[in-house]
Amino acid sequence: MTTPNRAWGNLTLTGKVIIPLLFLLFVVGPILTYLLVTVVGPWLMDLFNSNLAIVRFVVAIGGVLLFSIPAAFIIIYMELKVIAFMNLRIGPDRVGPKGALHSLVAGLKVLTKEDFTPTGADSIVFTWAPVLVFLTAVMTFLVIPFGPGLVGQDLNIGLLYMFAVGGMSVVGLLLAGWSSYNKYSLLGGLRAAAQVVSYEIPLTLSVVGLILLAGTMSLNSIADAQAGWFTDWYVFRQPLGALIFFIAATAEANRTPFDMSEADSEIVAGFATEYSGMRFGFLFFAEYVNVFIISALLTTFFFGAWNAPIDINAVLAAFGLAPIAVALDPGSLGIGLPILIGVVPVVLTLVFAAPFFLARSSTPAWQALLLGFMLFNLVAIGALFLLAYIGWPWLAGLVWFFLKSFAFVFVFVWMRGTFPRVRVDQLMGFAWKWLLPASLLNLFVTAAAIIIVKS
Amino acid sequence: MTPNAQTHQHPSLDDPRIMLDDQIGQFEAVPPYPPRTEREAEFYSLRDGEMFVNMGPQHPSTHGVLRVVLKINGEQVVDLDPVLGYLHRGVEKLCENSDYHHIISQVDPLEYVSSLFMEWAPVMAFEKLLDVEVPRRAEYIRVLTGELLRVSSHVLFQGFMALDLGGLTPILYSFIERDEIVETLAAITGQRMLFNYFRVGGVNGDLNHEFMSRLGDWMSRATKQVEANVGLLNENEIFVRRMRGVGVLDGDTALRMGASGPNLRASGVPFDVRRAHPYSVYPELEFDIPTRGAGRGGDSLDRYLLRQDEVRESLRIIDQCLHNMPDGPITARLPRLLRPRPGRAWAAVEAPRGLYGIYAISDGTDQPFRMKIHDPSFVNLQLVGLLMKNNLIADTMAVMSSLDPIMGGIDK
Amino acid sequence: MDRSLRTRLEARFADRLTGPVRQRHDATEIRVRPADVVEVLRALHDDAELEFVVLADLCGVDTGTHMQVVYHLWSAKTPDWLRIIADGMPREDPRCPSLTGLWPGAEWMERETYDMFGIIFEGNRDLRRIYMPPDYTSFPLRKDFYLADDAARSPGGGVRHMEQTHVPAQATPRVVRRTVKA
Amino acid sequence: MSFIPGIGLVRGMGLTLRRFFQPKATIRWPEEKADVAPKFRGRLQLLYDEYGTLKCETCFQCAQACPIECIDMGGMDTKGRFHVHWGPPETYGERREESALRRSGRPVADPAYARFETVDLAAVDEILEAHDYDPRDLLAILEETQAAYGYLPVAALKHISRITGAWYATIYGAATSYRHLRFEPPEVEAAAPAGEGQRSVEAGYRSALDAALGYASGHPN
Repeated sequence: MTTPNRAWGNLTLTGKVIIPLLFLLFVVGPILTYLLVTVVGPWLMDLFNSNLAIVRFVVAIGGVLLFSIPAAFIIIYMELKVIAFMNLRIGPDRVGPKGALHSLVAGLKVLTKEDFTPTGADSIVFTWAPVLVFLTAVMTFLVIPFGPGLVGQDLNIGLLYMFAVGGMSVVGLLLAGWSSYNKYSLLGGLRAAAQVVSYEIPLTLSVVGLILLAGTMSLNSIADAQAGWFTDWYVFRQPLGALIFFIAATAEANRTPFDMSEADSEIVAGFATEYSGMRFGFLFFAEYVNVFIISALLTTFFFGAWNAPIDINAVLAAFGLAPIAVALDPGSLGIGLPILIGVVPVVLTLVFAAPFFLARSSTPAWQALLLGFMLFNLVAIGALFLLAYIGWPWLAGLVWFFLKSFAFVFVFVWMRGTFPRVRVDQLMGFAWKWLLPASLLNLFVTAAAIIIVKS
Repeated sequence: MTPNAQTHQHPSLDDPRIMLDDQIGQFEAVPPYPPRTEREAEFYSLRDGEMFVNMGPQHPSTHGVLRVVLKINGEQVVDLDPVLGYLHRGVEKLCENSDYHHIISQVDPLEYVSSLFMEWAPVMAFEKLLDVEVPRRAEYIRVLTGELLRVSSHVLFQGFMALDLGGLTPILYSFIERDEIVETLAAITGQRMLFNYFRVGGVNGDLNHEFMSRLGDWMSRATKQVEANVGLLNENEIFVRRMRGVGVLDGDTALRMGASGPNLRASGVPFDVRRAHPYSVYPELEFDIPTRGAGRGGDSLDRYLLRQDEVRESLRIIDQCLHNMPDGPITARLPRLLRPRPGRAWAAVEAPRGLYGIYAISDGTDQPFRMKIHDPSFVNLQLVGLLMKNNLIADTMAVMSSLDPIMGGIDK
Repeated sequence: MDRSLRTRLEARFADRLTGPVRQRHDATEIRVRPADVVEVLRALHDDAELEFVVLADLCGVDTGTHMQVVYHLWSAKTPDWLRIIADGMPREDPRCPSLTGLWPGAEWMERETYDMFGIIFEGNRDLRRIYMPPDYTSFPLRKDFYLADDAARSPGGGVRHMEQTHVPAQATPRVVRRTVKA
Repeated sequence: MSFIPGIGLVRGMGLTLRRFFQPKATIRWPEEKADVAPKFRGRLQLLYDEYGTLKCETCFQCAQACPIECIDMGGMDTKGRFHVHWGPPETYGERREESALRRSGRPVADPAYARFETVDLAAVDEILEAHDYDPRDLLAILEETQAAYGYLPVAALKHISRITGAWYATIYGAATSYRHLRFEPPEVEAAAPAGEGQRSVEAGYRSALDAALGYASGHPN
């Protein structure tokens, strides 16, 4: 029995884990880092620099995948909570504050459930169909401009790409419905196919007028074209197009009142009837990612994308003020910076605490100070945010984009809380008899107007 | 192990090889025995392009454990075959083996959303067997609580109707209304769902302060609240378009099919037991029998709207009951063990779903010799075979829930 | 009690009635032979003076010695319920003509009566069991169907098993389960 | 429905938006408990008195009133014998197995039912008729019944209860309080090894009580 052996034996379990980790950290880590920096690093950087487009694409894909899950979680929570409130219920309130972690826990639950393949199902297709549905939903994120410069790939045919990829999801739904070996699933898949194919046409035609106006199919350029006041948004130039797009997109995403393919009171859960576990989770996530996508598209096409509704610089100019331009460089303050950091919180805390202390003599000093500190934090966060908003246009764009998108998500959830669903023949009749002529009319009027204005 | 090796193990259930074609066929709706009747043989033979779909017994919208085998061609329902019995408890046999007081609790869960009516008809039948005069105050209390429950039942129907058509919200509003009514009733009956309140010769408890205050509270805003809630549906184009012209039933057919209640009145036949064969104190009360769809036949929307008219009439009746409520005893004087002399009695009341009747035969003992329960939902459900044919699958929901079946009563 | 209904019924169906017209409370009761049921009910339905258009109920009764089928009708012309009892069917082979030609809605009520009593309604084209499973062989509401704890009432000794030994001829078609391939 | 298409939809959405801001109806169980009506009678609970003993007197009324016969009464009678007099002594599991057997179509010979085997009730009917079905002659009826059968069969007691209208509890109470009435045939009672244990326990208690009270030997009776 050697000394190291005995020492090892005396260690607790935690020690036995930590000691090798320390070894890795202090011995292997530096060596690897050195090798990475000296040998692999330059080679890697060369590779990245020479293939910048691919790297950008991969990063965008990764970001999009990472973003889609929390977006779906937020929308699921929002749906539960908003519909509950409209039903005069409270909704989820057990996990997290006000039940905010409910959808996260539900996601974990879906992960841990048994992944069941029914007897008679075509197991390969059955397994891959949800993946296809989810991927088509996520891939659409790639061309959505979240803010100035915040776009995965600025394709010049972004709009076409969007509809092409979005239309592919129907293949996934059809496969899911067919492979389940269930009649409800089959009916659901067929309904989804009929519905999505029918509504694809008015959906695409409704934005052709917009393309004529903008003269481009790049989503980024469409967003840029709507800069300025909110009157510049395309919804005011294409109101009919916006309405058609809204309705057709609702049907495209299988949302109430057009959720025929998963009409629970008729065909149980449609194409998702036989799914369980994470495969169901994929279908479920894809549905909510689709909700976000149609909201984002509505925002991008018709509601000014990431542009603020008010052109603040124009307002300032009207009052004879210079446009705000913040070029704050903390380094220029020199020794003032640490002093500022040290002094400002204390002074502001005291300033905010003073009214509480003075207004009511019964308030203890520590309570007043606590309140003051909290107020100071609020103000400081607000000020920092304001600085960032003014200083970084991409952040401002992101904020506006998400505000508008989630407003539309709210509208979709609101509709789900209010409407019953339409019948399948009424749904198809509506698409072919009303939406298609209306979108053609919209296209015609837009083209005529452009010719009249140009000539 | 070679493929030909003899193994004496049972094949694992996960083994995909045990899936034979024959076993796949077991998932079909076709029963595993030869047809018993002409009609069954006709139904279970498929033509080209048709297939069976089992709707139920576990299905989100069959109002309980009803199984309907649909024969569909694409989205169109060609024919259908309702299969009952999943909730059969043998209530009639139980009643034959319980004494007259026990029966009240036996029949209570038949129509579990309007259980007071389920007690009313047996109690009336036994009163006829015993030749008992029920005190007027008891009769007024019966009418008052009954009409309250009718409102709750109809309001709940509207919610379920919307739920079956995909609307999530109205059902919750309905349940809030129902909850208030049921809490009000719980103040005098003690229970919220199966009240077990009527007794042979009277009722179990007198009106109390809590009941009256809750009822006054509710009545003061009932009309407004109910109207506001149905506003979500009545004016909704999607809802109206799905209901109009679906499942048209003309009055003569409805009578021939034995339908009763709102389903019959929505076809233009003003048959309401409260007026057609008055019982209790209904002759003294003023109310109308609303009808719709006379001449053209009633569709699902008529059946839906008629129940709203009935809610208004019920509110009128409740109001009159509160104004005319006489003083006096609430039960007749009766021995604890009832032993009517041999005889037969038939009593029928107008339950929210239609004519609910009891045919009781006494043989002189403390238990009825035979007690037949005639449940309105059972007869009304027959109409689905008539109304759903050649409609879309989506319309089956609009039709079935407009008939408002309650499986507890259908399966007895 | 509607005395005029009694005289009208006696005048109209004098030769069909097998017993006196009885009246108690708000019900008038007549008894007919099972063979005459359809004829009598059709007359009651079609006669302009009677017009019993509502079939309120159809039920079976096992009196212990024979079977009955009881119909309750309603008419706007009289304040009484009308009860028609088709009496005197043998318990071994109870048969009664079906009413589905007159009231198609009687179909399920007849199915229920058949299911519970084994009364065969001739002419009902869908006379299957409605509540009990298809391979069930006895009729639960018959008086010779014993309940488990019914020892004190049963005339014979001990507890009987619930399925009865006697089944009327052709009452239940034999159910053959399809065998699964081994 | 108005003439402007879609106005109903918009008004419906207005209603749901208004509801969105209204107070909610949910009761957060278990933090908040809903009010229970004062007349609520859904609770089934045996009550205890202030000394911690059960208030139940085994009066059989609940068992007799139970519509689905789920209440069984078991207990010691005044003669120290274990009797179950309403419902067979069984657990739910046994009941299920036994009924499954019964449904299988085979006749079941269950010893639990031995006590409840039916007897020819003609004798009881005669006795009852002689007494004009009057429950006030209960003792005479019981004595004559015992004379007719040699003991008091349960089926006979139930029949007496059913015909005269007297509570089963009354009849059972009367039958147990008189020493000359018995529930088993005399030969069974004489043999009864089951009763021995009970009696010896009782005898032990009695002798201890006698010793405490200062009696010399045995009970005065």
